Amino acid sequence: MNPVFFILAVVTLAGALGAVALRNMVHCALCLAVTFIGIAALFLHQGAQFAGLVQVLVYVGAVAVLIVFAILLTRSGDARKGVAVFSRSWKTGLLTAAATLATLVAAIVNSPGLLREAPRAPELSVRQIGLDLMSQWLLPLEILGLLLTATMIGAVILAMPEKPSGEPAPGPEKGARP
Amino acid sequence: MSVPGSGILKGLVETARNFAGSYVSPERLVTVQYPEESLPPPENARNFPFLVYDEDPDKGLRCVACKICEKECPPQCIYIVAERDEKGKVLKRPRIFDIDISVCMNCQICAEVCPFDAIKMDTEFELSRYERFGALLLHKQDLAKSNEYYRRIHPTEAAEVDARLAEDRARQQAKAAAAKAAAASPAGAPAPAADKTP
Amino acid sequence: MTPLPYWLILSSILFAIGLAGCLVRRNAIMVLIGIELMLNAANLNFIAFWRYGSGAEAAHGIMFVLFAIAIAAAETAVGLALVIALYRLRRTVQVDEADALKADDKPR
Amino acid sequence: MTAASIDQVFVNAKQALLSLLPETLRPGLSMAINAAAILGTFALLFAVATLLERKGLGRIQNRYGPNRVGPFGVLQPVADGLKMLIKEDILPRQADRVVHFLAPIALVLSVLLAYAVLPFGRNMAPIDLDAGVLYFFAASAATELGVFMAGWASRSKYSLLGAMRGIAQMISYELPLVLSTLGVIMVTGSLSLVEIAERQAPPAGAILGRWFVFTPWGLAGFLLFMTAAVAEANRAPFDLPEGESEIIAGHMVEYSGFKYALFFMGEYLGMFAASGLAITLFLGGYHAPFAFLGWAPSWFWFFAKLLALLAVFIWLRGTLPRLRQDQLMNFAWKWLLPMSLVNLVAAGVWSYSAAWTLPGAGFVRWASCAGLLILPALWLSRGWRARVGPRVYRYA
Repeated sequence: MNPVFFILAVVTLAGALGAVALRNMVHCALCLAVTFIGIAALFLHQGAQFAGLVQVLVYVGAVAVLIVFAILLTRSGDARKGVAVFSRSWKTGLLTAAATLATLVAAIVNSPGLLREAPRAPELSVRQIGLDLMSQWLLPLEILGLLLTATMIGAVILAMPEKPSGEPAPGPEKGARP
Repeated sequence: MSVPGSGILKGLVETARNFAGSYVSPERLVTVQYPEESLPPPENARNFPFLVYDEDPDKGLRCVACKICEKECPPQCIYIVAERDEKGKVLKRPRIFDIDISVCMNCQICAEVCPFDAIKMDTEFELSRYERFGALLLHKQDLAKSNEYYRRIHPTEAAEVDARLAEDRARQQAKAAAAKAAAASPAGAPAPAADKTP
Repeated sequence: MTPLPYWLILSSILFAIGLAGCLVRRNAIMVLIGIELMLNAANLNFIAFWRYGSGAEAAHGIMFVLFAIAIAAAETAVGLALVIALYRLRRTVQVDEADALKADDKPR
Repeated sequence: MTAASIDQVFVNAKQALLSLLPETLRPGLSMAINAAAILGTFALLFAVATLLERKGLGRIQNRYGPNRVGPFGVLQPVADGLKMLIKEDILPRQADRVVHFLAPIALVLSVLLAYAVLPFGRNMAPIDLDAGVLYFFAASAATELGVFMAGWASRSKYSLLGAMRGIAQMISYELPLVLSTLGVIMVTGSLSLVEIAERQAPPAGAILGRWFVFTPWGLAGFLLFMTAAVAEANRAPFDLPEGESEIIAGHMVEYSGFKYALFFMGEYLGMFAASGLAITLFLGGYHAPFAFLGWAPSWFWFFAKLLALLAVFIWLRGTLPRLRQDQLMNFAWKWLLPMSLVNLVAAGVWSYSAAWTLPGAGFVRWASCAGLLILPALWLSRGWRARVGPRVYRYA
């Protein structure tokens, strides 16, 4: 096993564990960022340079910051004592996850066909990715553009404060409860 | 309609002119290189009090140890002990006159309440000391400064004070002269009336 | 070079951690974090299979990852908007407290 | 010594140093030398920049600026550095220790990583990455997290507010920043910064270099990029996150001593990195402006341009008043973003009209591109003054 792979895997998994298990949600978000960086480094290790850089740009630069904003906007950042962090049925959840993991690992271990050498390192230039995106993958790209536009509008509408016409309902600032 | 961004360009030109101009014409520079040169304090500047004397630093102090300033001082930084002669009779001059200017808050009340124009506000500001305690506790001999010094730092105010003091002195002399004249001739003389408005 | 099964096991563990986080935590944002982890595990698989597969010259694996990243970003944006809307409506983001089918008038 | 050997003096020195070492260590050591060179050069430049900034601001305000420490104050950065180092490192009691400690490191590290792809001279790019521009933006993406960590971990309302302002601003201005570079990428057809710089070399026989800033879309792109870069570096007039008069120092309020110095350094290094990218993309990289000035070494031109852009940063700081938060956001989303999209169209028109051969085509090309940019700019600016409004001063 390659030591670089091992280190990156440990960092990634430690970050992932922290991201789901820590009490303070801001710590969770920061651990998530560590995981994203670890996965990007794994992509780079695999020779997928473009994907790794996009991973950092999108996940660390945008998604992690978005999550942090959401945590602060919903005031989930200050972990109060006595408020349960885990749900009542956490045993079932853990069991499900463990079962899934066991199934996947069993499937992987029992597939001898997977044990093959990697072909020579691919020489994939950014130019080729761009050309592919503009020829072979053009339709998915256009659909993706449409999806992102729709997402942007949808997210803005969802998060916009509703102004009910009629009776003056409590707005977000006034608060429904003290 | 003005072109968008023209205001930014105007501002940039202005600052560029300042930048270049400060190298070409040194008179644009507004800063004074302080320890080497310093600006004279403005005439109405004031910070800590001092005692005024005429002629002699010890005997000529105008202070009569009446302790009005000591009582009025809000942070109570003035300490006065009057001089006594051998028999214990209080004399009209201070034996101890201390001001702790590390406590003083520069309010000028002492100077305002003094009926003898004996305590005035100084403009000396380079008062840094290395010791933490005591170095800023000024004694009588540190506080005593000549009337000439006072005239130099506050010319207008000092002229007023001098005029007032001269008037008082003249009035007293006239009164004394009148008393003498009255003692000489019991009928009295209306002569001092002319002296009342100098 | 690390054999392929190691990559797959790594991504399986990542997927399981994400799933556990998704099922175990009460906070809706934490559920989203779990989903992100699972998506990243899938991306890791795409890249591993692309690298060890026969068609490494074609950029198919990369393309899958790029599209998955874009869609995951969209999913996060909408998900977090939903969470914020939920918080505005109910003053809570705990998923087990948001159990009414209809926004009732009395605040919880 | 010929001009070419002076040009390559650093490259040759590194090769000579590497040839002394065993073969197996060379790749790692080559990177270490690059990293050390970047760190040394830009730390020195940071020190010089703080001095130049204070001197320049002083002169703009008709003052002397620092002139006490050493002749003409040249040792002032040393004094400042010593002061920062020996200051007490204060940690607020409520603060999150680990995150508070990691924040400046994350910030500086992510800024420093971005330097790896900048070509500082001919053959002097630390890594000639195929996706250099993408790498640059990816590396500097983590600065936002650093700012957030600093603001949140301090547990102070000022730092949290400052951090949230800062992140909102950085996200908003990252879009025009990236979009304004796309024109260059479209025309050169490459994301590699080395190749982009090479494309701007003066063609044989020509006097003027083929800098992209000499084209209408390049000029507009350069201005857009610089505006966004000033905001991205949190410099005046976009220094709301650390607006001294309102929220003291924003996310840096609770920092002191060396950690504060790291934040300060991160800000300046970010400025240098953005300037370096602007130089490479628009100002001809390490090429001399005129062919007859080509005898000067390429790294000289890069750093001369960097200092010139630094002067622009200082000049702007000395001139413009700080924007208000709503003005800042409106400017990013309603002016810069549409303009950078329009600029992309203009770059496309320019690139497709390159084949025109009719007489007068050059003029038509210029005019159409410029018109394509100026008209939307005027249209977007209409009523801007009314919207931003003359400042209404309310006295307490």
